[in-house]
Amino acid sequence: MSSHAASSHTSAVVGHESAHDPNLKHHFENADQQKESASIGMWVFLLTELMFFGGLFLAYFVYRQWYPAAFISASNKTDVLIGAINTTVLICSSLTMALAVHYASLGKKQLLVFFLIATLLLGGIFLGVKGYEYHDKWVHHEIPGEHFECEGCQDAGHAQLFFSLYFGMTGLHASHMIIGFGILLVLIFQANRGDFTAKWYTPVEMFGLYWHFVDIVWIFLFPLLYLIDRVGRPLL
Amino acid sequence: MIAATVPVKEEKNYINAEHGLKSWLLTQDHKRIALLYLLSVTVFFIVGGLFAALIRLELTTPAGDLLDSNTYNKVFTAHGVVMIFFFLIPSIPAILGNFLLPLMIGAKDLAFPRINLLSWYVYMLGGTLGVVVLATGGVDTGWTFYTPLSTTYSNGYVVLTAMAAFVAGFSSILTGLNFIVTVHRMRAPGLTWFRLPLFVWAHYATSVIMILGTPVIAVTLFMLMLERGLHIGFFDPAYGGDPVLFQHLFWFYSHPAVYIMILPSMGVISEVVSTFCSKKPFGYTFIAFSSVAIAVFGFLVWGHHLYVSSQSAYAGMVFSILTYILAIPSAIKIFNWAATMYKGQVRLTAPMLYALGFIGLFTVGGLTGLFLAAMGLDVHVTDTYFVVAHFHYVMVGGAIMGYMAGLHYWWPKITGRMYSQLWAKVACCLVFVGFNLTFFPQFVLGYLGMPRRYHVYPVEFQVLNVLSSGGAAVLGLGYLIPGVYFLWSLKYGAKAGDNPWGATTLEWQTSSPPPTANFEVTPVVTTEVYDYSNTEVPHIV
Amino acid sequence: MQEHSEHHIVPKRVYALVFTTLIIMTWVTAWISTVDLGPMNIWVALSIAVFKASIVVLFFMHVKYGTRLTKMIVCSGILWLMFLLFVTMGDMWTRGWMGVPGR
Amino acid sequence: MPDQSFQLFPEAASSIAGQVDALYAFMVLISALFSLLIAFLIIFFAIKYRHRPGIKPTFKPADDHSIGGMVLEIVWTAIPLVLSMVMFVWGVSIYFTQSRPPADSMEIYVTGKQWMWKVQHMEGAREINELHIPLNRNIKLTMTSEDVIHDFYIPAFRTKADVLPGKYTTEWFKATKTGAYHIFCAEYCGTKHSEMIGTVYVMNEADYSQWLAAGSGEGSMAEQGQSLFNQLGCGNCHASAVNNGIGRGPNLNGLYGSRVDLKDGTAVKADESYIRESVMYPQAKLVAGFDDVMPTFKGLISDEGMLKLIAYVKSMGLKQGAPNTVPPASVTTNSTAPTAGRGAARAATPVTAPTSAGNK
Repeated sequence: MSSHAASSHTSAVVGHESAHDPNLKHHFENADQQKESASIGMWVFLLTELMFFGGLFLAYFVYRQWYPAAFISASNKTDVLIGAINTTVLICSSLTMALAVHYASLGKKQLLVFFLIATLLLGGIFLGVKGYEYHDKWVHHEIPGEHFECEGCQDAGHAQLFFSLYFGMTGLHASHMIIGFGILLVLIFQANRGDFTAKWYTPVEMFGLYWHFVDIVWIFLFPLLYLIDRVGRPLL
Repeated sequence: MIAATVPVKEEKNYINAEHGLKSWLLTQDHKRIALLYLLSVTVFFIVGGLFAALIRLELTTPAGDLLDSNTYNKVFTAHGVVMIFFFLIPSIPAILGNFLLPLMIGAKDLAFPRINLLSWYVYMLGGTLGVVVLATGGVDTGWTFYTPLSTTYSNGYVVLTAMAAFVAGFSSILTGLNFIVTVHRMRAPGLTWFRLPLFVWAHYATSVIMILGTPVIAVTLFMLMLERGLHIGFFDPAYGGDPVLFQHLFWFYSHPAVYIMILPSMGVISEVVSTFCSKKPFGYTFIAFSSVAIAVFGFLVWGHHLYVSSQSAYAGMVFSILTYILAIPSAIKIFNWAATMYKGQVRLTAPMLYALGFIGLFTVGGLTGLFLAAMGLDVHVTDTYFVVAHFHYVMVGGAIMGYMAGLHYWWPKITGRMYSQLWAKVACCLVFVGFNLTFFPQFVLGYLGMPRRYHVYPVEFQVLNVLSSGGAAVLGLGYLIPGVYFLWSLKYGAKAGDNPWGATTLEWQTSSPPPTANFEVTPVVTTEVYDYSNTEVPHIV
Repeated sequence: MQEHSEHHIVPKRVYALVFTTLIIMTWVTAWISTVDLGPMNIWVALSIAVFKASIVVLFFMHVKYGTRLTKMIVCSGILWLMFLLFVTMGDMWTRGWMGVPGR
Repeated sequence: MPDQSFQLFPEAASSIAGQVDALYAFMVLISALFSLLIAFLIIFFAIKYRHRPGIKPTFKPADDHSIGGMVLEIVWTAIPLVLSMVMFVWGVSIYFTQSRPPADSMEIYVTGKQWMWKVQHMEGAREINELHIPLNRNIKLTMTSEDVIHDFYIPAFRTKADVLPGKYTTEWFKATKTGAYHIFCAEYCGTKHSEMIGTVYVMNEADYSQWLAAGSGEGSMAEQGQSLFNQLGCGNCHASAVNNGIGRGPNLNGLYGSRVDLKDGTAVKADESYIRESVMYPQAKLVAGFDDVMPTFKGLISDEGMLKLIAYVKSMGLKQGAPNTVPPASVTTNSTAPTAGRGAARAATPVTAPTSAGNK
């Protein structure tokens, strides 16, 4: 557009009026633009996370379609009660996280810290229970590989694929939980120090999105891994 | 060309704003990060090129006399992995895109400067892992990592190589994420979507592929690593696993990845052709939407790699027809570029020569893609040198020609210096001739039936292979010369003005090299982006 | 284009409602797996999961109150996931349809 | 030895080759026309409209409309679309001719392994890295791999197909010219990929019968399959051509190619892959009306042995020519017989414990 367009540049300088806001990065024009950018960035990141898990889900659907008998009998070896309790725990942590964001937006520091800690604890319980389940599988030689056994499994040869997917999917999920656990610790520290205000609590909000996403993944993993056709079996 | 209303106060620019290694390694300036990428990507280009030289040397004779089979396999694997994951994918987006995107949309920086820097470090980490693999003995799976060869039978460092590609993928995701947010939220006032330069459209489309495709290859490599390293099998036929599932997952990313390489090049060509014809690109909206169409439909054609792999014949048909439909947006671009030249004021500068070279070679690359999309013909030519020739026409004749065009076009902006037009044109011609000599005989070889990845081959294929190797030498020379005159220009090149080519996009309105903050004042856009009515046409030959 | 994300405070009542629904649905899906639904089993389980995920996305993640762009991003994510799942499953489902042995 | 002289175009030696070449010629023509058109346009424009300082450009922004922007866009969208649909239909029609074996095809079995091709003829002849076939007969290859993915490619016949471990793929052709042609492995398969090559010899019918007679000392594939069948004790449960079994397992007579109803309510076609899966993973697809009693034979049968069993099961379906020639008694003396390798050696286990040999 050269000289023509250049001459039409207004000399009104945008972007200095909010220079006193310590949380506004220099390259943004205003706090709104910055917040919007963070939010879009986070959502785009969750998109990549969705596709990341998508590959494992695809493998799951393909093999479940091919080897239904193996998948049913292998899935019946998981403990539904533990799975359901863990799902409940994770949903509770999603609630506490939502409330943490809620109180952050109201600028209530005490409640923010309280709910972040509650989220941390619930996440910790989830990981603990998961660890217990892994241990149980280890004891029963249900880890794929040379020493794999699946006592009483129908079509044990293919059942191994189920357990590969079980560990692949829950392992990837758990690693996301562990990363979230680490970030939560930092957030609790920052919140306690009073870094967040009703005007600026973007990190809490963004972490909330991440935490809910991890919850959603589990919402799918629970029925797919624990609840394949338990017809004729007691609920618990 | 920076207008009188915005005088340049001082000579400070992004290069001399700060000094010292630390100021570069910890920089958050997108322009400096682009230069970090330029440096590291060039190193990988040279490494990948050396492997290519070894391949062509070996293939001058039918017998395996230079390298043994195992080494040859490691060499072509290294060539593929390095060129694709460490050169082609980051080349234009991470260097030119990084440098220009904020400038073109009148922003001070990308939305997340720290993530931008992180992406370079992640890239370097992946690159380091790759170098470790090369240094400790390499890997022989081919860049496609097909199972069960990679998971059970390969004798190289599969896990480490997969890790390198996995890590490099995250760098690509971070770049794509940054671009998307930047284009959505950082545009200058008045810069509406249909005023965006086509380069920006192309990069937006590329970013969509990066963030939606790359995670799938990441999880595929994750499964591959679990299977190879921990025997947690996902694809192993010994347990009823399906190697074809791996191929689906692999190509879900790797076919769109071709568009990660070619779309940014197309963006470059649109800019270069417009500038050197001093004319708005013919069919601006068609070019813009064809980029988006390629990004979306590019995700629906991957199965054309699997016609003979025991994929269902029905699915094969669907993939075939979608592939043909996907060819249309590329054809539209080519016709529009040619039409842009009609009644333009054409100046055959070095970047323009590269751009015209791109159009010619990409046309051939694209058309031969149609051969491979035809199921009955693909059965004969897939996995032969026909495929090798085809994708080199697209990636070298297309992506790298576009990269060279862009580098020559924006070099004055990036460095503030001019290079020798004469030498640049000589190099461009060498590249064009050398390239065709290298890869055209491979179409013939492929139809004759020479399979790819062959270390030794029947004697009747020798003549064509020797031609190809000879061409590769010319091509190599063509790529060396720019290295020399670019370096020369840094010290001795004439000072380039702010807008040496007579271009209209925003990056040419700031000084060369631009200041750290890009613009003294945030530009406000009031007209179309390609409005040449008030631009002088400098005569450069 | 530039919609402003008005600072929307979601009432706590909504959170409580969503939470209760999630918990109930969790136990419903566990129970329904013991009912003989034949091949519908997986689809019922998935439908419940999709419903649960939707309310988390809409209310806990505030998409219901978000910008049009956020909604577009969410939709495109789902679309691309469907590309991956259904196109690949399409291969598996159509094996043997065209009378080509092994394909 | 295949022809070693320099060529620019491959020999066409199969019934499909001409069709593939015709499509190729068509596409080369279209591509050449388009490439030349584009090349001509950009060179012509670059010269005609070269920038001349001082001379005012003739172009006005409105010109893009005067040459009919929208019309042009539609034209150059529509023409390539139509042409590409022609290519699509043509390509698909060749593909189906190329990949659907005619019913009267002569069957040959191929096993790929790093890095050789092992060929088994129905009549019993076996060869490595060579394939002898009669002229003008439809030949169907049923192929599998012992390790990684390979690809059986004969350029002169314009056909190839991937060869996968754990399943069967097919390829068919009718050779139309006697001579020797290359076999290549076209899917990268490891260190000696480029040495996994062979030669296909197309012979006159007479020469072929002569060649076949010389190499089938071990009996036909079905006969060899039958002795393996007995050795493994399959007949203890399964009814077969020579044995009524005890009905614990499904009757195998006429099984091949039939529809099998499964316990879970679905049905499958009994093809090679199904038979293989039923032996290796007996529980994966339980037949309706039978109990889950058959043990797996995974690791007990080699891939070549599996092909023999399949040949035997297939032969049971045929109205005539079912090989009843080998009496069950001959099994015991047959321990060194052609199944060979680890498969046969380890096959002893289920034979000595016949009660555990269940069925499916």
